[in-house]
Amino acid sequence: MTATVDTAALTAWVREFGRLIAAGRDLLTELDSAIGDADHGVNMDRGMTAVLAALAADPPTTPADVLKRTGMTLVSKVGGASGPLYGTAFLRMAAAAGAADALDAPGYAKVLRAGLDGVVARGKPAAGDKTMYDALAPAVDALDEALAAGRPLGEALRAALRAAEQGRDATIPMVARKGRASYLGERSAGHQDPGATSVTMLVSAAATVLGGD
Amino acid sequence: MTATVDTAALTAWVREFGRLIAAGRDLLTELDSAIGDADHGVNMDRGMTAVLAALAADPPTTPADVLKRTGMTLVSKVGGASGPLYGTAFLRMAAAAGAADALDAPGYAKVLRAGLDGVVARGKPAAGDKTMYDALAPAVDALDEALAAGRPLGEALRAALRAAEQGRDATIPMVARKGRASYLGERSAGHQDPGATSVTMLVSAAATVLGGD
Amino acid sequence: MNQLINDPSNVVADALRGMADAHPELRVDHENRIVFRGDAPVQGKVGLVSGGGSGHEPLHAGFVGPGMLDAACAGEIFTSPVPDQIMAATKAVDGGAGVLHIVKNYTGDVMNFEMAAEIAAAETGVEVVAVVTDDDVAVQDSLYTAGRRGVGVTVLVEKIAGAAAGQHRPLAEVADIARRVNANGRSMGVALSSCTVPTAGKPTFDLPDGQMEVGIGIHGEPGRRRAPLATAAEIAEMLVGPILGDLDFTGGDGVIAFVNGMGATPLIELYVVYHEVAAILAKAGITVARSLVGPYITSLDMAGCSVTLVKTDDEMLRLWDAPVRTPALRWGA
Amino acid sequence: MNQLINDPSNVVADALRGMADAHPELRVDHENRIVFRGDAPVQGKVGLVSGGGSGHEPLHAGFVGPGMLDAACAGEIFTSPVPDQIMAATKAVDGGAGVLHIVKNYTGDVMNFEMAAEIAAAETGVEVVAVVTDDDVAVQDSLYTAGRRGVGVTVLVEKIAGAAAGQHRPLAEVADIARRVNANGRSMGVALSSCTVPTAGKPTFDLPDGQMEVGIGIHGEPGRRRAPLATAAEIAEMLVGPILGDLDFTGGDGVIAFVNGMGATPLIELYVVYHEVAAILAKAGITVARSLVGPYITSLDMAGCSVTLVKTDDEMLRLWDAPVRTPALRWGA
Ligand SMILES: Nc1ncnc2c1ncn2[C@@H]1O[C@H](COP(=O)(O)OP(=O)(O)O)[C@@H](O)[C@H]1O
Ligand SMILES: Nc1ncnc2c1ncn2[C@@H]1O[C@H](COP(=O)(O)OP(=O)(O)O)[C@@H](O)[C@H]1O
Ligand SMILES: [Mg+2]
Ligand SMILES: [Mg+2]
Ligand SMILES: [Mg+2]
Ligand SMILES: [Mg+2]
Repeated sequence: MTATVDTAALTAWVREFGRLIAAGRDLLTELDSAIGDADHGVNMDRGMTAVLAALAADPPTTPADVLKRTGMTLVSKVGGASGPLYGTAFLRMAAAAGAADALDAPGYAKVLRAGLDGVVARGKPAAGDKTMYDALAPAVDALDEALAAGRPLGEALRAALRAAEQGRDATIPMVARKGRASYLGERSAGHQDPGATSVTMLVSAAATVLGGD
Repeated sequence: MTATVDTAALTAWVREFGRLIAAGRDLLTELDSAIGDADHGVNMDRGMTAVLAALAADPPTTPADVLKRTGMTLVSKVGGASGPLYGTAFLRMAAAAGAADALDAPGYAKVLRAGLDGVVARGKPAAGDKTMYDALAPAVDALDEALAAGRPLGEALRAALRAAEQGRDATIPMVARKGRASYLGERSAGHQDPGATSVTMLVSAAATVLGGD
Repeated sequence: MNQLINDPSNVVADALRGMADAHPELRVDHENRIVFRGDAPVQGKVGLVSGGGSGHEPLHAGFVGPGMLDAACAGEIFTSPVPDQIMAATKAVDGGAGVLHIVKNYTGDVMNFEMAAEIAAAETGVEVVAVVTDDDVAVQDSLYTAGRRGVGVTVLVEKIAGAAAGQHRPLAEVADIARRVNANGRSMGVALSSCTVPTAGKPTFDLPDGQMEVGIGIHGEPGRRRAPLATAAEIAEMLVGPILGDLDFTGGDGVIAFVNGMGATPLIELYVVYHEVAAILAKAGITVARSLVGPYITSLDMAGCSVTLVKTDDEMLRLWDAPVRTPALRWGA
Repeated sequence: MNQLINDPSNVVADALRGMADAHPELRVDHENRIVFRGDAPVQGKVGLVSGGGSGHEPLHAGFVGPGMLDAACAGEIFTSPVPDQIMAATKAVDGGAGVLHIVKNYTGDVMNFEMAAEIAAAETGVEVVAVVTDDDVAVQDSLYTAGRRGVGVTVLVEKIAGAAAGQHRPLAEVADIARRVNANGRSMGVALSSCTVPTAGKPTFDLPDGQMEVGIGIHGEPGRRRAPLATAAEIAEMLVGPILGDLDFTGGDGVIAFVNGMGATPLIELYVVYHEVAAILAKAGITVARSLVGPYITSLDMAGCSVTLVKTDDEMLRLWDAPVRTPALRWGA
């Protein structure tokens, strides 16, 4: 039985992501205080608040519409590193969603990988650079793997979440090579990356909202 | 038996004053922090250190010489309100000492009153304005009174010191009308005046050094 | 508080060395702690001498140069300069047209400038006129007190009188204009932190987060009252209200509106305050003819700001606009 | 930390209102948070657009005006502006000769300016060249990292490129000069206190009295290392040493020496530091051709300073000396 991710489901995913960001705003800013400039929570919350308002004001009609408007709003409201990164990710997801009315599980996985590719295209992160990539890449890989092994979407998303969480936690000992944290050199070790933390919320939102098999 | 205050005695007086100022430097600055600008101890200590160095480098030969050089050095080293006030006081004392080789008790009292007049001429303080005047004026009055009553100089100086101390303590509840403390209005009440405190040290130095009847 | 200094007792001397290094167009007399414009004395021009305690930078040395001061005497931190310095400066800038002393109204400053003028008159015959600034409305004026403090208006007096002197006007006229600026100027300030006098080594007063001192001067002294920290809009009201209550600023040729930083307040906050001040003035029907925003008369590392308004006339505005070339105020040159 | 603000989330908008009030010669687009020179676009002149997170005032909006920038885009505090803003500014300042983007090297700034340039190229055909500043020697440069931060040199790039654009030189030439200034510039900074991002409401890091952070940037981030507070002379060594170790500053036409305040450090301390910097340069046989002392690229209410040196040639000096008329940098006009 293939789960169907339609416009409503994607909207719910984005809304749940916004909720997690709002709830985690202070945590994200706190993490960014240690190795960045104390604004990641504020940035993401400003952006997601605008996204939710935009989606509520004028409900989207296709999956691509949800994703494109989320990306455009993030690009024009967030700024900083996370604005172009999340923005590009959602815009690439929208392109991957194409004209479909709904996505099946592999389709959703392809969309998420397109998002990851967007992050890579925009930020050129490599594994171990201590960025959002270190949580998102393992999550996307785990999702593909679980689906390839025939697992249903919900189970696959829970595996993706576990991978994201492990990737996020693995950023703690890393010495940053990208983003502001890289300026700290060795002093960046011992702190969890803010972007890896927020992107884990994105995966978590998917597991919660799209994971009811 | 009339005590004789000669060049050496006056020099000793000024040196003892310098010692008390150095020892009280932090106290004076502390008092000035509460109702002024946190520099009275530093100002007076800078000035008196220069005075002692000048007197040591080239020992004065007459009472007027001690007083004049003390006054000139204070004028050119202290600045602020206390520089012109103490400087003018000592310069007026020098003028009152005239050409005498030594002062008798009434002569010394006249010199001290000339100093008080100098403070009045320069700063126009009135009683109760919460300034050095409120300690120095009662001290000079007490000195005159005790000498008029036939007391020896040492006893008279101890009476003067008690009057200075009472005058100094009496500045605590006063609302300042002169100097920086006046800017605080009612908030100046409850704090002891720094200048009244340092001028009490001047009288104390006299009681210690010139008071051995 | 951490400070960027060497020995606390050498801060003034060290900073003057830095000024000499950074501004070769000035001449610094390190012995007397005087900053001169390089070409002083200017023959036929009234010489302008100001000075005061250090710790208010750029006041006064940062305002030395063509179109403003001829010399600034630097006292110790928050301690007025001594008569020797003032006399030396006075003699050195006299170009035959006399010398104007611009003195902030503090007992120490007034007495030291007074003694210098007395000695200068007796010893040299240089004609000296002193103008005392006293614009701080936080202090009640009275015959029986030390009177109001000289604060923000001093910067504007130095600029405008400097321009008048630059036109080679006679001493009496330059002094008149200086007095007119002062008479038409009012200020009030607020502190959001204390400052630390280097030789004292700790803050002059304790100010907990969430509290502020209203009605401060420029020497780290506490203000007239302590109050809970307010918004920029409320603070602007607290500062501008008493100023407008003390003098009618409507009419004339508008005001110069000056929002000054106390030393540790960043420019972004000063602009936030400026907007609130401008809004209050607009509501009160007062035209802003010119503005100035920045830290120009400071109190070491104190956080806070002051507002100064000067009611102008056409002549004052022309003198304000005249070219000036100093380290801290420069235009048209 | 007490701050002079209204609502923490409105600081940028409020400060832009204050800038508009105080500087009628500028035009402020409040919707897009862009400060323009009043007469933009200037036909036939390359348009200069910069921008970045707010909290660095006067950078960048304080440098808008004849002889420097045509527009500055203000992001949120410490957050780069978004592509929409940058595109709007780019279109509005294009006078037919193309537009130069001056971008400080931070991931966020670089990516947002990049996206803006991509969209501008696709949508409008305005020719855009970006120059990225990266002068901070505290950060090790490497192909595999984000590279060095853009800090103090940005001010000098904006001034010198602005003068070149003012002479109506072609875009490629203006961009070349901007790159030359950056390539010849090196900086390093120290923090004596943290700063407080208004929306965060508390200091970004804890720095006890008697400690400092060496090798900081301009976003309140901790430095490369913490060290016991040192004297101004020692700190000058710590900052100038790595700068001189990274580039040979001898010869040429001397350097521009820039001692910058981080926002809460008073001018008197900056001059103390400047003297120490000048002494080190003299000892190293490096001639100071020009100097700049003051808070020009700040980090909110952080205490501390940075030193920037730029090795100059005759052309750079002539462009540096050219008239400039902006709120924060003004001479000859
Ligand atoms: N080059 C990059 N590639 C991928 N992610 C990056 C890159 N640079 C930064 N990031 C992510 O962005 C996060 C910081 O975002 P944010 O604080 O909003 O922006 P800024 O650093 O501009 O203040 C970091 O924690 C990191 O995960
Ligand atoms: N007009 C005055 N007459 C007499 N004494 C005064 C007057 N003004 C100030 N003082 C004295 O000077 C003291 C302050 O001296 P000081 O702190 O050295 O100078 P400043 O106030 O310039 O910093 C006050 O405590 C007060 O006793
Ligand atoms: Mg950040
Ligand atoms: Mg004092
Ligand atoms: Mg003093
Ligand atoms: Mg940021």
